[in-house]
Amino acid sequence: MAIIENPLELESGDVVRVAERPLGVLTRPSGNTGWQSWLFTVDHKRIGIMYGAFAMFFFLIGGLEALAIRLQLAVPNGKILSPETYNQVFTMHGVTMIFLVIMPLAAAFANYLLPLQLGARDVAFPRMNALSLWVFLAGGIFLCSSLFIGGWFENVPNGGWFNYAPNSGTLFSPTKGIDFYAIGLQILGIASLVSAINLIVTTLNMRAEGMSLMRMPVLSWMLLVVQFLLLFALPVITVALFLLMFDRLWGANFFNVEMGADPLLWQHLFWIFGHPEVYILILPSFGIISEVIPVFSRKPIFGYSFMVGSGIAIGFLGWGVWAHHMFVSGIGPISVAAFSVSTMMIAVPTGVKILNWVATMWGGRIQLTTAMLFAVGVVSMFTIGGLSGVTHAASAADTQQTDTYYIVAHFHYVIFGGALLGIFSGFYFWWPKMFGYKLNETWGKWNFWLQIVGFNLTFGPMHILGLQGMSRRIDSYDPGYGFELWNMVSSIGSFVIFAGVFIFLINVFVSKRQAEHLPPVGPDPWDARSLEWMTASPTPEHNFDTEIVIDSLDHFWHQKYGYDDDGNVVRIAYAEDVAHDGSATNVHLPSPSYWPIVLASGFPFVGYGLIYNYWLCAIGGFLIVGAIFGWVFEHPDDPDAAHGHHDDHGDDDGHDGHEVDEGTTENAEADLVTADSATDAGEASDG
Amino acid sequence: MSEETLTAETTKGVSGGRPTHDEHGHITDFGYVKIFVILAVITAVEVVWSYVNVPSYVFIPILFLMMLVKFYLVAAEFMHLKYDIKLFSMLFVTGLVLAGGVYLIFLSASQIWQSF
Amino acid sequence: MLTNSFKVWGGYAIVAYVAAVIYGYSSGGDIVGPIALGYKGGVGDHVGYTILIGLSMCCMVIALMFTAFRDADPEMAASYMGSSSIPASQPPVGASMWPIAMALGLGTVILGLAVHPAVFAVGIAVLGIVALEWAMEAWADRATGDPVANRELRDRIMGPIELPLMAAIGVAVLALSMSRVLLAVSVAGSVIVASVVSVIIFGTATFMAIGPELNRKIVNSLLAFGLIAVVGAGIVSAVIGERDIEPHHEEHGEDHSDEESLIIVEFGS
Amino acid sequence: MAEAVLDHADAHDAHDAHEGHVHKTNTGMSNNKLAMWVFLGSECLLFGGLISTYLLYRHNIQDGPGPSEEFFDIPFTSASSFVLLMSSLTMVLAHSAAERGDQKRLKIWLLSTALLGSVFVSGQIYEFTVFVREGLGWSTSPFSSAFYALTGFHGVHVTIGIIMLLSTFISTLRGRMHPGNAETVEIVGLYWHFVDIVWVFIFTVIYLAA
Repeated sequence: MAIIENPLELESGDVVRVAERPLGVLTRPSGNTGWQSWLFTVDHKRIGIMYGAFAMFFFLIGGLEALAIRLQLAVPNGKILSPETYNQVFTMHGVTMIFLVIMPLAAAFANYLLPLQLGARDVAFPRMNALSLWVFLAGGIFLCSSLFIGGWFENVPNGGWFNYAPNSGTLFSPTKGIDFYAIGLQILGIASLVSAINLIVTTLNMRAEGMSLMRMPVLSWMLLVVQFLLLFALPVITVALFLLMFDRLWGANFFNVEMGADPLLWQHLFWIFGHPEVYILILPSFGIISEVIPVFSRKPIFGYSFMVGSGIAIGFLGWGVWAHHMFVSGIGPISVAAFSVSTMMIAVPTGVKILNWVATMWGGRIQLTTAMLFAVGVVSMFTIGGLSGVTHAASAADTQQTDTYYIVAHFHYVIFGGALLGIFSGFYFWWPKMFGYKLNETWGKWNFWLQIVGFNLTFGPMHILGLQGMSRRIDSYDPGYGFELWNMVSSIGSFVIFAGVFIFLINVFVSKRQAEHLPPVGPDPWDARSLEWMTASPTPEHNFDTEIVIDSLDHFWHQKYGYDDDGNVVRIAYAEDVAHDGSATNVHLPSPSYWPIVLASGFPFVGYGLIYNYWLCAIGGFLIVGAIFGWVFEHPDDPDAAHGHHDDHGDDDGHDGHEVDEGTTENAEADLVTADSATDAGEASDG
Repeated sequence: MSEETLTAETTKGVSGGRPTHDEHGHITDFGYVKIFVILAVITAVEVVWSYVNVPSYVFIPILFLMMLVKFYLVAAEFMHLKYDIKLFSMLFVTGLVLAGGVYLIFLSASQIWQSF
Repeated sequence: MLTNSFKVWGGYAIVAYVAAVIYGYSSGGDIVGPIALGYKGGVGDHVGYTILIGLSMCCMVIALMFTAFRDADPEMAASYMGSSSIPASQPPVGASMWPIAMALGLGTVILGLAVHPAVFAVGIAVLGIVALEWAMEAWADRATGDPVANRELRDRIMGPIELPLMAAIGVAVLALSMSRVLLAVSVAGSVIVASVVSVIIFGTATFMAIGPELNRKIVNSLLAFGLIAVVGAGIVSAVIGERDIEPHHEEHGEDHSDEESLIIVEFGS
Repeated sequence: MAEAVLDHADAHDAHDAHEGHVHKTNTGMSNNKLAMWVFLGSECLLFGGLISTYLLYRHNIQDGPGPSEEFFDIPFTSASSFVLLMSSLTMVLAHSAAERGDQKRLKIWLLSTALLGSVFVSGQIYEFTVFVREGLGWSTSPFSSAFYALTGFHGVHVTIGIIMLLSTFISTLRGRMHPGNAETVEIVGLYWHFVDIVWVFIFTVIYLAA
């Protein structure tokens, strides 16, 4: 509001109009370079990359916490962490790895790949997509800030990731740690719910012409199942967290056993959410390797419809097994028997998947690239984790195993060996699509072998420790129980894993340097099958140059290969000829927006406010409500770019100056609206 | 009022531009009123029924039956599930069935039915 | 150089300071205290004194800012634009309701000091809203030379704030007034009141929807009348107070009638 | 609650659509409406959880009053239920008017829906106050906590609905609503009817079955 923004009518009669944009906040931001292009972007690809980057940051935090745990347990009577700190560290390790690493890494792939695999320009609600990213970041920062707010390791969640009642009440957990847990997960839940709604609508409504549901790649299918699981599971944990919050902040009686409350209420609600959550973590990885394995076996996926069907079956059955986490909590013999049976049933669709992957590789011309190595790693490691899982389904055995290191071993084989290795496979596979260069294979193989060896060194011995009777979550153990050797092995293994992850980070930078001397990777470096390879690498902002019409499963592959008279597969075209070169310029894309990040910034205020001072809630609430209404009334495009009040003034109102300033180079592309392209990307313009 | 003149001019164009809505033959405003009357009558019967002294194995099922009818009428008619695409019904019913399923199992495992 | 804007705002600051001193003295302080900002001696009523001194400080800061940045200074503007002549005056602005609203707010604040902290808080809230709206309007009226564009600018900024605020205040006023009425009347009366009010709402709406075309003025006055009736009834009922509600004795004869503690328990503070 | 706020944004996304354009989608339905239905599917699990919590703690009344016919004011709650049902009718009439492009009746029905909703909310404030006076505090027993949490969640949903309705109403007054955007009204309506059927459930299960 400095003077230069005021219009001045000089006596000469000239109208000096210097305030073309009197307040920048009121127009949609523009420009696709610099930090603003990331902060205010609604582009699903940039959002996906940021999801990945933030998740990797949290991965390092969670990894350091894991190393602290292993250092503490390396020798008997470890003195590195106090019992209180140990509780906080293992809780934060679990919460971070589940909610801030694996889920957002899956979201990174979902955001980046889902619209591409469906042949869409963007997701259904681009602004809501940005919102879920920033709310996730806000929730992650909120949760991790508990490490230092009110003093280092004073107010950190310390009830384990499942945070059983009544231990979570103010009586037994008087610090503010559990409050951070309850509110932090609530914020993260909002992010996931928004994202789930968005991606479900995208999948159901925005597929390219001819892309029927049964022509979608397996990854898209698995992501759809995951979004439905999120959609229906999150409200359950939301209820549980609200009740916990009411108990802790305002003295309600939901988990107050003194007033006769039932602590199993928390366990039920938590695990009704918690078991679908397990599949939320693993299914994206299943999808990823279902893309990787066919490409590097040079064969189509074996039993596509079984692959899809078993994914859906896992999604449904996942709702009926939650009480197997509660076999020793006294839920009664009928419940135990019923849940025991239903849990064993879920091994069937999972087994179908494993057999299909093996059958896909069977007889194929296998290329052991790093991505493929990781994928094979998933198949084998997950099988181990799945088999130890079946031993829990037998309730008699489970009674012996509950709360021992056997459980820790099992779920690390599933989540690390299944989910995380799959995500690394995805990194190596899609890195050229995302960034335009391949990751180095030599470093990649070091990365893989260190990780897989370190992983088995770390978690393999835990099976033995668990069966020997070492209970989980103890901060130290006495010598003489036979725990020393395997704990030491396990701790050494954890540092090998750390070296493997470190090599991955080195690889990113080394490969980027090397790529400067290599030819560009082209649209299709792996000779792959699905639609995302049908456009340039890195993906141009508008995804595809023209609308694609799909006529079969693996449409892109069928563009490249045909059959000769003898029925043999022959190449009929090169990828470069079929794929788009990303040169289209007249594509109308949704404008960036300030509101998602403004809206998301309100949530931590509300969170801190609930814990410390309600006035902060007012600030947060103002940000959230104001941003929602600002969002609602935001013009679908920059109003000054195409229409708006300036038009009333005739031609001499300085409008041209704005055009020269803003519309010169890159974003001319985004601003140009042509009649027909407005309709094809128009779906994306609303969110 | 300038909006109204605007409306009069554009109404035709608008309904013409939204063909999906007219094909389904929405019920008329009078139809909505009729459904409301049915709902109101059921609610009145429910309230009266709650004062009638019958054993709970008769009382509860009939009460729930009336509730379900109301539930169905609002969802099917007021929320247009009957006239919209099947997908909407599927989404909603999936939510209802999942909720009913898991929570009934949970409540059964907690043995609360003895108190009814 | 003292600009015009400095003189205006400086004047406001002095007036507010004098008012503070007078208020502080008249509400029970000695004479030195209010002049010395309470450094020596009492200032009388703290809240009112603090507000007036705060007002004075704000005016002073604004005055200094205008001097420092030369904002709203036509000569400066002309020299900045490289023109030798002073710009013509701004186009006249439209009617503004904010002065009246501000007077109302100030009145409420003063009334609140005398009557009840809640009234005081309402007054402060009104003043806050007025300050925001007035500042925005003052800015928007002069943003461009075109009143229509100015209006649109204002709406674009204020819409997101006004709309939820208006809606929330609307719900709060209606629900609070209605619930006061329901609490004041008897048990049977509450059922009757709720039914009658909703039937009136529905009936009026039906009449307006299917009946003859009503004059806009009639509709507006009808709505205004309804609002005043509900709010008035709410205030009257609040003054009358709630009917006697017996604590529910089910099994035990325990006494729960300590209302204060129950409210505290209810809101859990 | 936060989800409901967000869906508000959804509902109003319809503002953003280019006027008159109906975009081609796989289902033939707009993204906004589909998103609302997806969201409502998720809300079923939310209210399911709260209702189950209530059912679990129904008889856990400690020293306080419990759910019984003489404790609940059935006549008043029945009147409240009628009010909410009536608001569903006015809502659907508003939608019908919006589809015809009838701005006048749209405004009438939107406002009356919001007003009826406010009557319902005031009834809930009244009821809560009476219960507190009668000795049922928030912390009195697991039953009281569960009862207030469930009905309070519903009340917050209603309030958010009223704010959505009033915002739509004011937008209509200001001429921001294009006649082609009947869908915004429809989506707000879906939310509103959902809140109504949740009350149909709560009324029967909590009040009448007590």
